[in-house]
Amino acid sequence: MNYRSSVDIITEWDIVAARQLGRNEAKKAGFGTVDQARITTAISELARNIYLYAGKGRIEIERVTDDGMFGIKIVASDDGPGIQDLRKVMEDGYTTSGGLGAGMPGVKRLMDEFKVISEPGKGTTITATKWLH
Amino acid sequence: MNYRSSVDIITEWDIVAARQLGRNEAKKAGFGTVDQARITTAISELARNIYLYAGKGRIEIERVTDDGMFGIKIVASDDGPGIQDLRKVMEDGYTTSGGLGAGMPGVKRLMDEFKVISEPGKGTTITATKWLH
Amino acid sequence: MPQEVGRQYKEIMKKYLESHSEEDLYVGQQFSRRFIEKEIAPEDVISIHKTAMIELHPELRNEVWDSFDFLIEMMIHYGLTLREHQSLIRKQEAIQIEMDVATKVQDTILKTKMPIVDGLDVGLVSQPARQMNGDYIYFLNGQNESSVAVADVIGKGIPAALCMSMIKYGMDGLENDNSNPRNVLEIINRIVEKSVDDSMFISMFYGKYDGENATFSYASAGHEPALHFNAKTGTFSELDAKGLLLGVKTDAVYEERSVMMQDGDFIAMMTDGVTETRTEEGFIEMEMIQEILAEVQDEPAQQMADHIYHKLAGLQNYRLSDDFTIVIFKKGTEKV
Amino acid sequence: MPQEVGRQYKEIMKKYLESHSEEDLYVGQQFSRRFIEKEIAPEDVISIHKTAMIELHPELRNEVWDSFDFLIEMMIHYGLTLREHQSLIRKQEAIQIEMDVATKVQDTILKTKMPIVDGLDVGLVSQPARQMNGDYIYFLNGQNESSVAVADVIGKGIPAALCMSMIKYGMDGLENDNSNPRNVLEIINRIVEKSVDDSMFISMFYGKYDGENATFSYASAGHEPALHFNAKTGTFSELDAKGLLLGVKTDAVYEERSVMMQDGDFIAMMTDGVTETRTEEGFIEMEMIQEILAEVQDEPAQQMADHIYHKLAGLQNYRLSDDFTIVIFKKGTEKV
Ligand SMILES: [Mn+2]
Ligand SMILES: [Mn+2]
Ligand SMILES: [Mn+2]
Ligand SMILES: [Mn+2]
Repeated sequence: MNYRSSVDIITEWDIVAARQLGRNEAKKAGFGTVDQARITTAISELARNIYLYAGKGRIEIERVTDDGMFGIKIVASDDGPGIQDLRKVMEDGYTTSGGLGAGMPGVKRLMDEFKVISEPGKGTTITATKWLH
Repeated sequence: MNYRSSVDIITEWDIVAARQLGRNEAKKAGFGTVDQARITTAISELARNIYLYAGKGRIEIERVTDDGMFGIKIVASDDGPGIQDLRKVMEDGYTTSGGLGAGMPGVKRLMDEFKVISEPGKGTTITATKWLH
Repeated sequence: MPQEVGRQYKEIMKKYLESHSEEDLYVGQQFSRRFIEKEIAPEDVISIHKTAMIELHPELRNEVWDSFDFLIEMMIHYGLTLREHQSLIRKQEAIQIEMDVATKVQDTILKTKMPIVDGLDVGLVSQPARQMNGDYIYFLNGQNESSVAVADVIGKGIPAALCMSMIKYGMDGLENDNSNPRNVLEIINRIVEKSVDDSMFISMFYGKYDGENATFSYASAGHEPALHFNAKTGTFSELDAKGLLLGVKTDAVYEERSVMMQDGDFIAMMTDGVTETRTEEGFIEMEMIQEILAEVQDEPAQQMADHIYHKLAGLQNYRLSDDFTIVIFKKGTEKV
Repeated sequence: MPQEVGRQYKEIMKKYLESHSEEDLYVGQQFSRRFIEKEIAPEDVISIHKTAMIELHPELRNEVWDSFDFLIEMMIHYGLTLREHQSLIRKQEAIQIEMDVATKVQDTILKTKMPIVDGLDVGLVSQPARQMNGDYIYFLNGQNESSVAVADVIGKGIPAALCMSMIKYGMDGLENDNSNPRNVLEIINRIVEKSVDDSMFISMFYGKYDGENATFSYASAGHEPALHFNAKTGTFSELDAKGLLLGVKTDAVYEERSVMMQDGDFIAMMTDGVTETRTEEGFIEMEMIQEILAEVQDEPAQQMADHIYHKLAGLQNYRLSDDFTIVIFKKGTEKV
């Protein structure tokens, strides 16, 4: 049975709440200060994207185990416009200068695993996991 | 009349002596901690290149003024083999992974002005200046 | 460094040191991102941090201030790498612009004219998977006959583009008496072998429809077989012929075969981007392509090509893993 | 993060905090460079620093430790940018490899054969300023006649390379009866205008030597004039003809002129990389080129071309600012 908790993202303050939840969970899970900051930053980016581009959505945080490994999984979901050109959004350089902030490649680098499911008009679900080494 | 002092580069310890001289001069000239560190690093790179690739040479440090501006000039000279392909040495990425360390583009970025004169077989003279802003 | 930046940094950190709130960290991090945009180096951040601490806690021991100086020294090379990054990004953007121009030039250079031959209906779809198309189609039109080369350049990007322009001009230079499929492949093979480096190969199918006697003759340089649909029996047969990829061996020889076309018959030539359509369940079967084509056997050739493209691209959510090209030659039911 | 790294960091910093010596900073900075090679992020460096300080000075106030946590948060985006940099460098390397292949392909595609005509001695030097040559030479050999196209593509890199392959295949396709200079330029102009985007132009000089009557006829598409050396009088005259750059206007017309060649005469055709040689004193004068050529008027054409290249490239320390191309047609003193 996995522990799971979530924050709805509606206002900018919810970004802070999601960060706080993520940092607490990361700390409880045993991550060091730097990894806590990385996980929190990843959540921050995902929540900000929801706030800026989808209007509203949700950040869920789960503890996960796999084959003896222990980690934290972030699920960011929204019913927003979806990502038009996924290939472009995943490109380096494309997002850092623009509005998407550190953007998807950044979140991918901060975490160990990363997956996007997006359909134009139907919203986006991003899953990212970090393992305790 | 310009104040001028120099260090001959023969052993690795001379790199440290050149750094020390550069840092002192930069401090006396009124540069802040970060710029002192940048000037020192530029000297360090130039001295290291002399030590590693020319065998021996000299670092001179001058105080300079120009049109009301005040600054510090580094002159690194050697009678070594010279630079075969100057264009390549000035390219980003080329030097950072190899033996030349931060290399020429790094020194250029640490300082405000930068000039190389090099002839294969006849040695190299590099001049780099940083202005007090 | 504007003093204002230092003042704001101090205020944010002061609040954080008092309250330890996540909000301050969020604000601080958003602030740090603006630092990067303004090309403030990491060693500058340490210096700003040190100054703020001196103002907030002047009572701290000297070791703290000295340790920050040490840290500044450690960060100088990080700062350099960052500035190198910014210059590399600008370089990358310049290359992108060049590639865009090259694509446009290539498109104009490589454009080919669809044939108009009595009694032959032609359809074509060619969709690149990425920016530059590595599949290449060339039509050659004679009196009462029409030929097409369907090629797939193995290798990508700029070298592949140069390679295709070479094929195009090679074809342009063909004399009329050399236009039989086996001759064409032999000539183009020699050109490619001479000009191209060993890592680049080209597969090509060359088909020629002769309106006089309704015969389709063809040769293949290691290319996907074509499909011949027999309207009378409602069955498909594969058209394949022996031959090495272009560019492997100077004196390669190519088998030439031919087939008669009846009214309503069609021949579909394609690249492996069509036959190797990959769905979540794996590669599709050749039978599937046949079924899709059979569904629209009575449509004009262009509609048939469009139909199979949308069917197969749809299976991959329109995210092609390889360039997709299909050419359909269909013998009209009415002799014009 | 291996603990060993933290231990070493602590030792170096400890020494520095005790002695404040430059040596420790030097050692520390060399150490920090290895951090970057090992892809240790700047936020990791702050964390290593904090840990070292805790071990060295556990008595320090909590504000110090909290301030490091704040600093770690500020460094996260710096760390990200750095990792992006490393991936960009790998991408750049892949592009470089592609460019190398493209250059090789281009060299093979564009190679042209020096003419062998009785009584005509030909010399050629063509040196690129950067990786890809934007000057282009094409020889066309008929019976007892020999032609050369000397072109300069305005525009660089990949689009220019595609452009040259287009000229080459355009020339290959010329019919014999169209090989007069003005016809050649008109045909190539139409090809270029059709295929090329408005930002790309080509200047071209086309010269044809007819061995039958020792006549050199020529036309120019906005190109540098050629030089004709009259051996009898020992003087030079410029060969120029009216005509627009290629690719400007579909129906451009080109003036054709001709000149008789006597034994010992030579004609030098070149690109602006020769005439616009820039030294520290500014551009050289046309007279200088004439003087250099006159010095070696009795040498074979190839030696003449080599000589002027070494003279002019030497003036620039062999760092060419533009592609350098010269072709010399020299009428032999002995009729073979
Ligand atoms: Mn391909
Ligand atoms: Mn393919
Ligand atoms: Mn040019
Ligand atoms: Mn030029």
